[in-house]
Amino acid sequence: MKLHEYQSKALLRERGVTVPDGHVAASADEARAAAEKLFAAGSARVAVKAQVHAGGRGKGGGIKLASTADEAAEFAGAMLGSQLVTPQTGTEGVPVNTVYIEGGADIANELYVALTLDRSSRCPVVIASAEGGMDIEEVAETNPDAIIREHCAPGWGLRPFQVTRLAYNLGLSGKAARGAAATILKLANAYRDLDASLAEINPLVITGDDNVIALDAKFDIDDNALYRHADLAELHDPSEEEPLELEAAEHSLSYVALDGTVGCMVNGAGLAMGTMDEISNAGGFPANFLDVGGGASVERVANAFRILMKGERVSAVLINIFGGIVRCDRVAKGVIEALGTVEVNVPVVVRLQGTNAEEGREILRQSDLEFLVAETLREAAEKAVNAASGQAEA
Amino acid sequence: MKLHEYQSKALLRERGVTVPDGHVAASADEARAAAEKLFAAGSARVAVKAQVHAGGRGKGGGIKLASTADEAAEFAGAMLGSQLVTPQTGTEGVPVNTVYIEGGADIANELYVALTLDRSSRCPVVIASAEGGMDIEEVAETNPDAIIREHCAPGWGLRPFQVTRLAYNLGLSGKAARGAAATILKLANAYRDLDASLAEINPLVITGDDNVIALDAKFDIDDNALYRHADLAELHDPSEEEPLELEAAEHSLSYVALDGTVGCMVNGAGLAMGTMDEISNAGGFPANFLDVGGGASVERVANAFRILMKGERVSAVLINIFGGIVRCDRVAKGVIEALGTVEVNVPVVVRLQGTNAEEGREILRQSDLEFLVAETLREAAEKAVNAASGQAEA
Amino acid sequence: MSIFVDSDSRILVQGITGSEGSFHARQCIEYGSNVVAGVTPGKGGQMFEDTVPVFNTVAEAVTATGADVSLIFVPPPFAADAVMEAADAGVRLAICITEGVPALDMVDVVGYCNARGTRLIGPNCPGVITPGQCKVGIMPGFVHKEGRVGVISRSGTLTYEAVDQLTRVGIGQSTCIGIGGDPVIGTTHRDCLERFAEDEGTDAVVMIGEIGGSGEEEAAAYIADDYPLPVIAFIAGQTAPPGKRMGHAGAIIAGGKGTAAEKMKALTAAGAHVVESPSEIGAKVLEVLGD
Amino acid sequence: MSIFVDSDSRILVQGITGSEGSFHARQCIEYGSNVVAGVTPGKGGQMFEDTVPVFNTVAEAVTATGADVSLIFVPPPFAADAVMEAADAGVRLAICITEGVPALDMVDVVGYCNARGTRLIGPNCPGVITPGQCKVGIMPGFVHKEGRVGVISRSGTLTYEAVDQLTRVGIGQSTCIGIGGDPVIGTTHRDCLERFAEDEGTDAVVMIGEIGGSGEEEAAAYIADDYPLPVIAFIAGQTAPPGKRMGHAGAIIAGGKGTAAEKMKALTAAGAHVVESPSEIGAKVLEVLGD
Repeated sequence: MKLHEYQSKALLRERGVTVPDGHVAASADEARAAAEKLFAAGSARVAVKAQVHAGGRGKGGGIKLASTADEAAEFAGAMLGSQLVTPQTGTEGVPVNTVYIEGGADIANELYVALTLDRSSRCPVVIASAEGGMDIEEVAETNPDAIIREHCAPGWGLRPFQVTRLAYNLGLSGKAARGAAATILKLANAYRDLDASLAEINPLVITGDDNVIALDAKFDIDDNALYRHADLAELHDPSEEEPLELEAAEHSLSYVALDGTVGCMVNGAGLAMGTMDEISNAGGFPANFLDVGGGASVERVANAFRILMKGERVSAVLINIFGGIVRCDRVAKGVIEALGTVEVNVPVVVRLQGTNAEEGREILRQSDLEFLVAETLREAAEKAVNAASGQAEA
Repeated sequence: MKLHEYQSKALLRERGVTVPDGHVAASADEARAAAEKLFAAGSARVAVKAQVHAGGRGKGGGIKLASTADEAAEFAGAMLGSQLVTPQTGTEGVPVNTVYIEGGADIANELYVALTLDRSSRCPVVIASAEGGMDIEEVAETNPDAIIREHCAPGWGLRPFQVTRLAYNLGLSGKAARGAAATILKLANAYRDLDASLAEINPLVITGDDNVIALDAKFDIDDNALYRHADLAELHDPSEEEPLELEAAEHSLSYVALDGTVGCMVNGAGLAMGTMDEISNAGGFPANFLDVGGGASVERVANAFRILMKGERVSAVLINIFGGIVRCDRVAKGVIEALGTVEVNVPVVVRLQGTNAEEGREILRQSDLEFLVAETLREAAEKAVNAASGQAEA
Repeated sequence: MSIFVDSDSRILVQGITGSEGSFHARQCIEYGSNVVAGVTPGKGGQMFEDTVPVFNTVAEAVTATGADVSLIFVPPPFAADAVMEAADAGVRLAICITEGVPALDMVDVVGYCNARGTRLIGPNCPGVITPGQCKVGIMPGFVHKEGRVGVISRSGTLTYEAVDQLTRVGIGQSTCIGIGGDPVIGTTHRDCLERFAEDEGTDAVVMIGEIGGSGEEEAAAYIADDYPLPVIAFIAGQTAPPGKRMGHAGAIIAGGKGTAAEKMKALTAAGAHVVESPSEIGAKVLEVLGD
Repeated sequence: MSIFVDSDSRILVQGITGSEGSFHARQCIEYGSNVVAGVTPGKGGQMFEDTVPVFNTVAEAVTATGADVSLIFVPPPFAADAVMEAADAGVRLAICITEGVPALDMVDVVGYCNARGTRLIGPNCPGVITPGQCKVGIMPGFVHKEGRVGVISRSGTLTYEAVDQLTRVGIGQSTCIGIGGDPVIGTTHRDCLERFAEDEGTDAVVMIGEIGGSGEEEAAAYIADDYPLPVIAFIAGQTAPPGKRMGHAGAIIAGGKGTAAEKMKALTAAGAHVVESPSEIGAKVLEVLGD
């Protein structure tokens, strides 16, 4: 679950990290009032920052510097309600519902610092570079040696000497080194305590008088850990997410919308990806990823169908179930029952394999509903792709 | 640094451990008022408990059960201002300045549980036994198999499964097992967070309705860690300590009062113990342990002398300095200078060894002050013991 | 021959009295696995299915029954602790089926298991089966067949699909391991490849990867260094979009890294037989073994 | 021959610019020890005594100079972190002189060092000296003499006393180790005995213990099992009262355990030559070696 900049900064501020003063605004008037407060408190300029989960906001026009409160209000008014397109969003962009109005900082030096999970060494890692403000992926491409890492060993976590070492390796010294080390340790503790999968400060600013300020911040929280962070779960802003994905999540279904025409429903994430790949191999395009889970109960299948069919481009559906512990005959009955409750106006290809597959297929063949029944995954994919293109032509 | 029962319980209560209601009283009237409150809140009886650092209070008459507030006041009045003698104090006992008036508990089962440092495995260990209320040393003697241990591995600490295992191994089940496990985990966290060297609940009571209550509690805090626990340092109650040991500690000297007649001042703890042993081997009795430290500066030597001479039975003094990095000639000058500021009316034997020892001895011999100068430790001990017995006879 | 488990494995089921645990413990017993003990705190002293003693703690169970493999069905908030308990009690192999364990819990668990010499498989995995000998997991036993091809996979049903293909073309399996779909797992593709290389009963390895992480690339680097067995590989998620989690917590192309294309390229360069379609796994193995 | 340090040891001093660190670094250099680097965060780039480069981090110092032994003079609040930094940077041996480190800090440090294969000596110790080759500590070098008797001790000046006695009777030392007076230490009497047993340059071991803990009893159990060298032992604190800390944080008879009498009994039973007086150490070694 992604947090907005203003939410992330509030979490950092609670933990003693210095962040600029700032206020959230949902309208141009609120933005003006916020800017006035900041100007009154001595800011020379204020930043108007679109609060969206996507990165690359600066490049997309989602961050503007204003010299007057009116100008801030103007920028905010233009951003709010618009769709912001950045290098990290699709061409449709993402909606801007909130802006953050923030005081400026006296920037002498910009660093990048983040905590993330190093899957390969199976522990969290601090990634830092002296090239603050830049995308770390970009630095990794162009100047990989500029990236400095410190691992958080299981059981031991990040030790003070490591953040000190990191600060010196970033080329800092004196007060700036001590400040950066302390900030990184706080970031690492926040990462751990909040069960984050990403905790990023970019840029981490060293000011002219060697203070250390988090000028941008981003947290991504491990969804699997939200059960123990009720306060964080409340920060969830679903406005940038696919409505269908949200609806699927409410039914504990794993659904991802794609651009193609063949809707698919599969039990198991790996097999679901494999089914998408097979549709592609057959010359078609999957309309979605959908894992209906191991049990594939009537209710789940029905919910899955409902969501699936809301995909605008869906011209055919492929149901691929590998019956393991669950018997295919039961799944077949479930599919028939589920289809009774959902309007399906496109061809449905069903492929059942595994336990009692033949019995399951027979049940489908003998039902009132029209199914295209397939035996192998390849056959199923081909039938579905053909059906979809036939449908599209019709 | 030892904490009183009421202080320890307050620390546990803050951490979610259930302890009986109780109030501190420094007078019989306060005790009566406290008891009245507890009776009004439904207690059938109240305990009047002397707040001293020594264990074995029950056996020494330091814990009394009262059925009325007047009785509580009477018990408190008798305890307060008295010297409490327990199996763990000397024959003089320790002063009772405070009593703790506490409500009763419905005891179904009493357990022993403590966190301490296992020096051998070099990590903290939970020690528990189903024989609550008994001294753990006694259990260790009579029924060592009844003692259950769980180690807190470095980096990992005590894991939840370990406290669950402990609870079942103590013969508990259901709600009592869960409650005891949770309490022990809180105790272990307190031990760690407070830098304790001992954290003990004895007895840990299981009530008739399977609640878990800490009926007595004791913390001993690592003196070396007090620098990071200013709040705990304020809980220090020096009233039971030797005044001379306190005075020594203020001067960063390590001093322990003993029963003998030969005062000694040595640089280094090991050599100081060895010197005491050598005095004993020579037929005498050391009056104290005193480590004047590595540097043995004039000021430290002077302070050490002042404290040493306050020992009532001191009939001779043995100064044993092994000059390592510090030169003995400088130490000799220091001793002479220090003795100029302290009145010393008993024979002083000085043994200098190591760097420039001969020069040091010469300086002592040529000074106006009377020293008995010795070369070896044995010679020094014999001279000091002789001098002390001569002095005692004189 | 086999790796990890065989007919001598003495299996303990943590969470045996729960609904999932009891169902699958029964299935494992039916398959012929030697389930010697169960653990559920507070249920110690009961018998499961009249034959398997239940204990309050893993240590007790291990002492009483000599269990050396633990199969873990414990809800996510308690799963990490359960694995640590198994490791502390000295089981050789812990197989954690649980899905949805927080990633940072698993960081600790993997470190803890490594420090104690316990191998962890999973979490979020179907478990391990040595066909004909021992099933320690939730896979359907009947699709498997005794034989000489090892199978390693991050997923469940896709593995069953692959195994089913093998069995249908007459190729049996030595051991099949579901290593799990989470970002932090105890045993990697590479770990399994190492073990298969030492197993005299394995002639080839099917390796099923998916998008996310770099486990397949690490396996490829290992294979490239004179790996003694042929490896047939498929990577799921060739059509997956970047930045989206595809069901498995670990299946995500993040920062442009972890794509199927990269993994397929690395494996091909390492000499593995990479198939583009999941339908071709069985046929490719047949072809490779026929060579 | 020697254990732990010799003329090849490349020594790094953590806290080299502090008052204690600089004083003793100078003394070590004067003794002839090969001090190759110093570390003080923020002082990187300076030179100590015009000859020893100072670095901001231990890792940098190790990379630049190949230092393999670290001598640590860092105040108690930072000492644990400093030892961990040394271990993480891969030094073989860390010697922590600092007195007053919280015991629970040392629990972590010892675990951390063990996990990384770094030997820790101390804390609260005088360090290690191999006479004639290398002094890594705060002991007065001149009382020592090259030779073939190993010395292990929990204390500082009492060790110098014992060594002085040996030197005066003409007996030199192979290596003398102050293991430290704290309750949690990195290297125990037993550890040192093991190393001396493997050292061809050591003919006998002097072991100086004191009240508190059970390190001497554990050493006795080890000696009892056919220890190849004669051991001459003294235990300080025969006259110490129970329940009182005798200077050293670890020197306390707690719960009736850790008395000198018990330790002397265990060592005698194990075949060690136990002397009752600290004055007899030199004479006893002479007697034993003369046998």
